[in-house]
Amino acid sequence: MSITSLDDAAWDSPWRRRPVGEKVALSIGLILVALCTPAWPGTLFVSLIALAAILGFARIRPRALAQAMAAPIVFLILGGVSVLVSVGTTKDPATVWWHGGIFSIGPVSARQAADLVAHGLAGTLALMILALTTPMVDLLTWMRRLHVPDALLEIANLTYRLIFVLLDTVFTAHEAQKCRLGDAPAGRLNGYRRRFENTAALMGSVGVRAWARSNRLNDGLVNRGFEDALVTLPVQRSGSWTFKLVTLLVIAGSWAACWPIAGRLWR
Amino acid sequence: MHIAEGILSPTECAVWYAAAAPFVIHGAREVVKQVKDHPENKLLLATAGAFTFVLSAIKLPSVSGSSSHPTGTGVGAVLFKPPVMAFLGMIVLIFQALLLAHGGISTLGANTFSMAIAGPWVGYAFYKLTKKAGGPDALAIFLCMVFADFSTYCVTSFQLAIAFPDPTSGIMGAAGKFLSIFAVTQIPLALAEGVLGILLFRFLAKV
Amino acid sequence: MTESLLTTESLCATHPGRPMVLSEVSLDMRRGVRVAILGANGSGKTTLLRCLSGSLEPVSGTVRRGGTVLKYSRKALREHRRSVQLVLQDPDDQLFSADVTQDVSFGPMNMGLEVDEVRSRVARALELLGADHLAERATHQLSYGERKRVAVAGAVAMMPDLLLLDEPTAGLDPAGVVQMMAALDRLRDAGTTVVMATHDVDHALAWADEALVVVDHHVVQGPIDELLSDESLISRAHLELPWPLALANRLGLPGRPRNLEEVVGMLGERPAQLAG
Amino acid sequence: MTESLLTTESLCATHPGRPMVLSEVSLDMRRGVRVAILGANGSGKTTLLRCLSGSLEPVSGTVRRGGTVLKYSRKALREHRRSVQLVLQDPDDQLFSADVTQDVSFGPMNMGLEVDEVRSRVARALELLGADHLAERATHQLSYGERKRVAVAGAVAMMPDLLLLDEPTAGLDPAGVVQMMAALDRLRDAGTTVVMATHDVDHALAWADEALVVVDHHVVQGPIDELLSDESLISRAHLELPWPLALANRLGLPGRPRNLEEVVGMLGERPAQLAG
Repeated sequence: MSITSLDDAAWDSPWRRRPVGEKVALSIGLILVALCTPAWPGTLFVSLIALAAILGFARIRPRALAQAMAAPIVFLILGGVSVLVSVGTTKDPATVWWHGGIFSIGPVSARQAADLVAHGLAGTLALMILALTTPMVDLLTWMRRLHVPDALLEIANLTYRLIFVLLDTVFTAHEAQKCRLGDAPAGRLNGYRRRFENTAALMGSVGVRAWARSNRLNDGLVNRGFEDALVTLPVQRSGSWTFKLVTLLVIAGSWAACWPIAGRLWR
Repeated sequence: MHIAEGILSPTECAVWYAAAAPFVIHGAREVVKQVKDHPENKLLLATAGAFTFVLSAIKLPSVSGSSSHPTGTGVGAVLFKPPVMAFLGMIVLIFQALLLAHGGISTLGANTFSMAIAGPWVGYAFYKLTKKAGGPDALAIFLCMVFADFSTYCVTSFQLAIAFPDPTSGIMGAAGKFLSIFAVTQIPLALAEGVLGILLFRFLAKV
Repeated sequence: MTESLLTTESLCATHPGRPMVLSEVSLDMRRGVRVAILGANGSGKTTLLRCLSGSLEPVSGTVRRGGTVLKYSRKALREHRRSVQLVLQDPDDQLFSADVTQDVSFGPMNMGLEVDEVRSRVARALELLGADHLAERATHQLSYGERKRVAVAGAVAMMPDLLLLDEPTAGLDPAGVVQMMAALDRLRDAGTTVVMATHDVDHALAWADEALVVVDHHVVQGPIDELLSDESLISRAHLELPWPLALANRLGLPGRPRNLEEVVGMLGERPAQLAG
Repeated sequence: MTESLLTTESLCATHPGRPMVLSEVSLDMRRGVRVAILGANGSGKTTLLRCLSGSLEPVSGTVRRGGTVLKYSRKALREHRRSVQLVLQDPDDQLFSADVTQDVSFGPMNMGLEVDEVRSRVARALELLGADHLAERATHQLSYGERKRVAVAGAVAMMPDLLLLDEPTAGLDPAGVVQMMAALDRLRDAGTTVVMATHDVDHALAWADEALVVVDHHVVQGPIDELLSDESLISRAHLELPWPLALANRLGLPGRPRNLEEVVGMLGERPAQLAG
């Protein structure tokens, strides 16, 4: 996955023009459902709704979603496996399905593992509704309403802008190093020692340039009239009552629907 | 290594948010104070945040071929002090969650606690202790980076263990499992970052 | 003679800890007169622009805007920047927001204008720069040429009388240069006086009315075709003759053509002499 | 026909998550032939250079060096980079070390050469680039033009057969361009084949033997004066005619002058026709 593919999707998303608040409500609401309801069937409902919202309504390319989900899925599998396999001497081998040495797999550990994977998958999918449709800058501008101090939001906004400037620097400088065999120097263990030095030189030079750039950007902004605040236009987006209503119904409905199937509303 | 969205229970999410909150608020206050007197610090702090984020795009050299990326909280702790790192670290974690699907929002409290609070404080403590004991700078930096990484990884493992205690050996058994399964990537990472820290500071001293 | 917007008298300037960059510079920028500041890299073009924009305080001498001497208090500088805007060479040194509209809105918002007024200024500035289609885009997705035009739009949105541009065409490809020059023409029609620092003598000759050549810490001001024909000045300034003037020199043409059209016109008129 | 150093066949290339940048590109770079890669910003010049240098793996098609197909294993790339070197546009992306000598030695040191050999290569590379007087300087004290030449020296010290330069003259003032072009001539005399990507058609025409024009994701290869006279190709590629060719076109001269001298020569010869 390219490091900017989620961001690219967010900027090009057809939902970009929706009010940020609506998207936050849907995404966070579904995360709450995924967290609070029993794994069966709550997380299934959330996953399906999130998939429908992302791929169906927000028309995000399936590829972008697949790329976004790859890393969390690896984490969930690793986590799931470590939960599934229990360690220690079992008191009663009859209660486990399989055991070998100090390892065993039983109904409790299996349920835990399934919970972990199901909650994780549903939660991440729900979060992706926001991540794939809302550029960071929109979210941060919206957060002014939450009375987060402006200075903090300005720092976050500058961070966001600078991430892309620095990423460009890192990729280009790394490529330049590779051209001169920086990643494959001669020597023992594929030039392990020099590779370390080269990586440190890369990080160091990017760091030094980042620092110089922050000074230049500060000068540039002072020149534009920056004294103590970086005020910009508020985001103006017209909301939709239908969207708000559907969000409410979907969240309440999926939560309530757990009752007849699982017999409870809490996990 | 961040805990993915959704896998901690609501109670745990709330507890870790509550645990992280005082540190983050303290850090945020510190930041607001710093930029009030010196608006140019906004750019500097943003650059530090962006740099920490971008570091995770640099692949560390490794013998095994597994890919690992530096966390950089140790450097940040030395340069900006742990309180500021608590705030910057949380910003970076939000960005990682939304731009890389790495971590999450409900687990933000837990991840902030491990990466932006425990890591920098422990690393910084090792840095200060080594300096106080008259140890060389290189050793102080090395220990700071190694233990910033290492403590983050230990705290995360315990957070997962509390959430998913082992049916037979309990929380400690589960912690052992998580510690060992992630050790493959995390211990070499911590050591690599320590070495890198020395080389980095040596590089910066020359420039 | 049209109204003076900005003048300097015996300006000496440098950066902290450096030898003097500019010495005894006196110049005059008048409304509607297109000025090209020409000089080699490192000659002091950018230092001069910084003095004019107020971001660098001269060691001695004065900058006057419309007759009043520029002071360096916060308030006076704020006033100065409303009418004199500087755009730096590297757009990444001044674009701070990831959102184009937000970035361009900074200047007008900072001036304390109403939100509606800001919106209309942003739209107008982007339109003048031929960048209205970029309003909703991410800064980091733009090409270098697009970022350059957005950076200029950020200054234009403040509606300055005088716009100072540092190397506006550097790094642009031919199409990018054409777009930038067209935008500068629209700005001129809209009443903004544009001054640019550049080492691209061909474009400068085709565009500007006057030149300020920065040479040996001093500045020579005059009509651009005259200064750029002065071979000794050009060589001292480490520049080169623009090709139309170099060709005219070599062929012994008496005029000072500024571009392809004028060269063609002259050669068409004077073929007999060439036969010699 | 001289020996082929690098060829591509039906090369298609792009960056992750982007539409195709280059499609079905077949080209041939021969020893001693100066090639200019021409195209607008964003047309894919840099992508092409990245494929040729091995740092970007094409989606399909092949790159061949001296007849053998380039593989993307670490070992094969190491071999490739010993004979093909790429220098990127911004020298700051290339320079990692505090001082010039140390930086230029980066490549030879990574090659695992003896210290004495490294020393002599560094000295030789700096000399070829006309930068021997900079050997002891700190990289951050250099001017932009000096940094650009030191960056090229870093690649030259690896003694490649083929040197790929991305926009070597961009951002340089006239004096800097003259120094860079003189250095490229010395490199050619020393047996290095140089290829440069540029959008500066005037300099390209004066310097190169062949052109590769990147247009609509494809590449057209041919003699540079021929391709740059092709108005339809130039307009599709969003470039502009170099002034000597534009002038010759307008005056109806039959030849293809490459620089001021040739234009003067032609006009001197053919004054009669102009009279009509």
